[in-house]
Amino acid sequence: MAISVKVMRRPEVGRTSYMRATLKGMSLTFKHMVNPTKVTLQYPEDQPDLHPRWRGTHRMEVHADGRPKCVACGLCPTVCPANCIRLVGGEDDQGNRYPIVYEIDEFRCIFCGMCQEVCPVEAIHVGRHFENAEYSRDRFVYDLDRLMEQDHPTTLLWDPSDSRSE
Amino acid sequence: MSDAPFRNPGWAGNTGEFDLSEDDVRGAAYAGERPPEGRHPSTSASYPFMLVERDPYAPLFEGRHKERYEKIRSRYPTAMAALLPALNLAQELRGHISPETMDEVASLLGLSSAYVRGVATFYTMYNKRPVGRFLIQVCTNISCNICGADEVLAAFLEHTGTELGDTSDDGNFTVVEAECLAACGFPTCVQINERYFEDVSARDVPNILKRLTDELAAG
Amino acid sequence: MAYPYRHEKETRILSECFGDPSARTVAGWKKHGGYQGIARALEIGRDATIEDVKASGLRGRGGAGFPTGLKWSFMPKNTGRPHYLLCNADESEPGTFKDREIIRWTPHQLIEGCLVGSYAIGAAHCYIYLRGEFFETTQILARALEEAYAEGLVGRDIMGSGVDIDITLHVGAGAYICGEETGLMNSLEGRRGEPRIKPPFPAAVGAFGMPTTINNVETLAATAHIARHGGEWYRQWGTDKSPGTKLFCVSGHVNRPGNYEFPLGFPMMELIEDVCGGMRDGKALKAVIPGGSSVPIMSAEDCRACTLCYEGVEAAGSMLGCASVIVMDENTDIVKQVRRMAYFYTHESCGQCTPCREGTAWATRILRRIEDGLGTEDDLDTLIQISEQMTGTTICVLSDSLAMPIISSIEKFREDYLALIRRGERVGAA
Amino acid sequence: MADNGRKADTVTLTIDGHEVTVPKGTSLLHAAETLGVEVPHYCYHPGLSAPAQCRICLVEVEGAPKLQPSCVTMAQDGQVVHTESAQARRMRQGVLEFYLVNHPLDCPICDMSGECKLQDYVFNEGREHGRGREPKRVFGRDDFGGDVLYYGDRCVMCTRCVRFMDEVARDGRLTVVERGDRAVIDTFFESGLDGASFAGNIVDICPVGALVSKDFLHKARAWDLDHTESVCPNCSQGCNIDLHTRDNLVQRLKPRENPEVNGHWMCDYGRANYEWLNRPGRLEAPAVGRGDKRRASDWQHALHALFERLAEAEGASVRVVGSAFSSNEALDALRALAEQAGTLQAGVFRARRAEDEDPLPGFPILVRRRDLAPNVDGAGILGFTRVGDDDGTGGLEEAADHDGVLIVVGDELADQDESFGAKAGLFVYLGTFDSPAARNADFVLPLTTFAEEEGTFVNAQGRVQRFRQGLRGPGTAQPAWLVLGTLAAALTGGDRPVSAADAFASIVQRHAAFGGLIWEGVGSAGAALEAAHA
Repeated sequence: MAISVKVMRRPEVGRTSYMRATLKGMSLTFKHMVNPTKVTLQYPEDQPDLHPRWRGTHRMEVHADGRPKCVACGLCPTVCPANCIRLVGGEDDQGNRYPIVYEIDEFRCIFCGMCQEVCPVEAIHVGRHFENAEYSRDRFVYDLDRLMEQDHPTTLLWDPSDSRSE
Repeated sequence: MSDAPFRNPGWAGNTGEFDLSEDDVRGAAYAGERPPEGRHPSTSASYPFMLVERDPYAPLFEGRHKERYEKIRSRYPTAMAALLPALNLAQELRGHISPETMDEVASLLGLSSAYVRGVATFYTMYNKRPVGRFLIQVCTNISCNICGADEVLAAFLEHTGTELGDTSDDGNFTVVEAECLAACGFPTCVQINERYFEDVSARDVPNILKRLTDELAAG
Repeated sequence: MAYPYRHEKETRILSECFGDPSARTVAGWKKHGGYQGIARALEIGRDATIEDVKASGLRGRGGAGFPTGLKWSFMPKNTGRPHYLLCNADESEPGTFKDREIIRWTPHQLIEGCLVGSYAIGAAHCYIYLRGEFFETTQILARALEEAYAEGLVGRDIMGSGVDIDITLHVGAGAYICGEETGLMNSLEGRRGEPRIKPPFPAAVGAFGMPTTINNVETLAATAHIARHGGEWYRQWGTDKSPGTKLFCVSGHVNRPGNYEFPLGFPMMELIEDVCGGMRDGKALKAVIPGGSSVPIMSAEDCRACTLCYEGVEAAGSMLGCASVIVMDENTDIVKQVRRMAYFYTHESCGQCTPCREGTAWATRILRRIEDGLGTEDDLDTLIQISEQMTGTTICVLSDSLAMPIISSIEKFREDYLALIRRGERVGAA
Repeated sequence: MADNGRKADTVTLTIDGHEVTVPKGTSLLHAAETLGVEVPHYCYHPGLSAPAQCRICLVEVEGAPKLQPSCVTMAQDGQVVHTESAQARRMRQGVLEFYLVNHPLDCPICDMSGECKLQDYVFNEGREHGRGREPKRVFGRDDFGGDVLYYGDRCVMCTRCVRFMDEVARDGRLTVVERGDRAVIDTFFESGLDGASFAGNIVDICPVGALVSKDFLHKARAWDLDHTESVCPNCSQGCNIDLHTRDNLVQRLKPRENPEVNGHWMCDYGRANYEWLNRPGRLEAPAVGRGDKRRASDWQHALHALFERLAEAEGASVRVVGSAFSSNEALDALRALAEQAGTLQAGVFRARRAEDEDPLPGFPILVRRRDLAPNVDGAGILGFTRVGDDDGTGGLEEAADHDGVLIVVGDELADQDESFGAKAGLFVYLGTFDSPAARNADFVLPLTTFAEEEGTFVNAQGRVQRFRQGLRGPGTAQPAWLVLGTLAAALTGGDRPVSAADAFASIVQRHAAFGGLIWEGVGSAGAALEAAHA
């Protein structure tokens, strides 16, 4: 087989010159000097505007009488790819199934939102919230009470029929 | 049909056109009174009566009733087959089939109590709870219904002052809805205890109730 | 004219003594030729009796119309096991009231029929399964039976022939489904009256596990006459496919409801207009259910040319069933009546098969909703589909029995449904 | 069997386009099963009569006017059956829709979720959306007593439970009450199922979550459980079971079909006794030294030291105490080691005996035996003598005072005191739990339980049955056959067993009763011993 050599044509000077890019960059700089617009968010004084599909800290929905909506079906620990949900089911004296233990390890969580998607009773949600810094690791394991206390807005799930959330 | 103020209610063909008496139609010469116990085993032992006065704690299958039961039993190859007649007999004596009755019948026939319960609840004629002295079953099925059975039922409820299925305060009447009683040509058909009242219309209801209470008073 | 209503066009074979209390005794019945049928049967033998019944072309009067002689011939011979004849007197099909009349006017007619049937199939024991509600009827039959026993007509060595036939009355306790033959057998055995899966058929494994034949009251009563006069005699009435006479139970909006006996093939309109004295209060005919509540409803139009025989009613799009003609006038609320029937079937479903247990209840609830004015047009499609899902999928035909009136009523009276759904108007609810 | 040229009694039919030959009297449902076609069914259960009332197994048979219930329609020559025809599918979809008219959609809180037949069938071929707009009827739940809870709303009225109690347990305590859509399963009012010894099976055969086990209620979800083929360790019947495990704990025992041993059933006694497998506080590492001198060790050092002590003791008199909870492999390895180490005086074991047997009347092969341990018969065949009382105590006086080599395997010595084995020249204790009576042991070695290892038991019918490993052993606990086999091999200079199969092969070699058996041949259904054949 014959060896073929591909000959590359050198681009013309107009394309290789750095002058154009330099001027473009400088023009932006000067534009901001003349007309400064704010790009830095002054967090925490200013709070970011989170997208409706932002997936952050979990929260557990509660019934009007304060019981968790969770029925301990076990689907979220099953579906959880990070295996960060621990659930022990039980039954109260009215015969309602409820979680005796419900813990989410927010450190392990990858915030995929599948727990919310799989929940048959819309009890567990990921939330539009991200500020969950703590001083110790074990504080990142949220128990049931703490999940129920969360009051941030919940995430809007992606709807295939409305893929742009409009 | 006559508009006579008192229309003797309660038997088919009572339209004034016939020369048959109520007894002729009902076969009262045959069926009017309870035959003495222990006639031929094939017959008199096995069909139930609905007595007006019943004792929910009456002894079952003792004395002549034991004889009746034994005659019934002798007509069937298996003890189980005597279950329905035995329950009929128990209901005749006690008025309804209580759990205790089921238990007694079960041990008599060598069946499990649960089985007897399953069978007894399958059939609608076994009263699972006490009923009034007169159990009024109003047929509201199609043939009667198109001829106004709903009004008859409503009239019975109104005149006895009860709710459907409940017993009146004096313990006399329980009104229930019944399925077709096979007297479709004489609507509305009402069965009161064992007796059929046919061609009943809503305005006959007070008469019927009066007749029943009169019978009760007469003993 | 005496009660019950009679009509000069009638051919009275079974109903000859209706209204005549004297025929309730053995002596009275013998005056009308009673007990000659069984006497002749005993004389000519079993096989010849079955042949006679076969020749007569008698079809079961309980609803299905199966040839009786053929049914009898299915019974195995010389098995050494007891055979049973069951007489189905658990008459509970809405619209039907012929068996009760037969028994209470002519109890010996039935007893004789039972003797003929038992003798023909080699049964030493016949059970008459009576409806629990039939108190008077049972007593009349019981007295007649006692008398027949006393006269040696039933029991050991009947009429000196050496044949033993016992007859026992078995009183039911209120369950429509016990009118189904296998349900009846279960009930007789002291079980819940749930129909059994076939095969095995009753002729092989029936009551108490023994070969069994089940016949309707009217069928057995007719065999008493056939045994007396022979098969060909019976064929002088009726049509080729539906020989003989039949009791037609007419109920509903006619002037003279009752049991009328006619040869099969009698025109329906003549029955309604002439025999039954026409529609009550001169109203117009709206619909007829020709065979008890389990058959398709016929519109007034369907009735015009309909003749009352098995094939004639079938041609008109329905079934003769047990010839219980329920006549409805223009003021009838079809939706309500279908709902009432649906409720009946829900109430009487034994609960074994899923399509029947759930389907009947569901259909009732949908019909109830439509009746309450909360229905939609989709509900009609749903009802038809439910009905189709209930047809032919269960052990017995109880769910089919509901499916037929639902489907036919929606087909023929769709306007009534739509008026209720669209405008909340109850057609016919005057 | 001699083939005298007579054709076998079979029929050939076509199901879904595939020809299949089955014995005469096979139902269409079974015939389809042999082809791998599952016809949905609820009321039909192979261990019970078939009432053909669920109506979901209807299939189309060419020539038949209606769809036929495949559970009771017998296969006939030349039949052409369609289980997937449009008509059959439409009808099944219809029946499933009927089931859902009143069935609560409470799968999230239903214990059966994940192994529910209704869920499966509806998922496979149910309608996408229900059409029912009417409120569902509500029955609530009913405590049947025993271990059984009944949720009436979920019931599909297949009556398997009623038929099981009638036909198999012959204890007619369950019945269908009422009729039509009001029908529910119930006992005789308040009498319940208390005292019934096989009632737990109705939970197994319930195709939906209508009958659930109180013991298992809310404990785990079906899809979380691992299933391991095993043998019930609670009596010498050796019912074939599945160990259902999760998080390295046994969650429940379920019977596994074996027509030769337990059919489809198991007793409530066996079913309920599994907590001992989850008991905490196990021995996790070997320890060496008597009494106060005991020190933790590791296997290498402990076995090395033990080997040296055994080699020293050559010719000494040896007494061994085995256990009826040990596998055949362990017991035989124990005996082999004892014979190598010196003169075996006696091999004994103890086991509890119940006062009576408890047979299952409708399946009399299955009996809750008197011996409440799985391998009493195996221990006997392998040369161990039963000692002690019926409550599993006593009988160890000779062993307690033995002055030679004393090896205890698997017996917890619960009734023995601290003086046990004080006079022994060498006392080796292999077990799952430490015991006060093991104070004088020179070696305390941790063992796995049967659920944590592989092996075989011999049941009361003389049947060798294999169990498999369902749990991880604690710490460094090892199977007894491995420990004992390694020591024996070291003493003889032979090959040490590396698997239970090796240990089993050595049993077959050493015991005529096991003649002809191979490990693979024992399979999941077990194999009868030679002696049992004779």
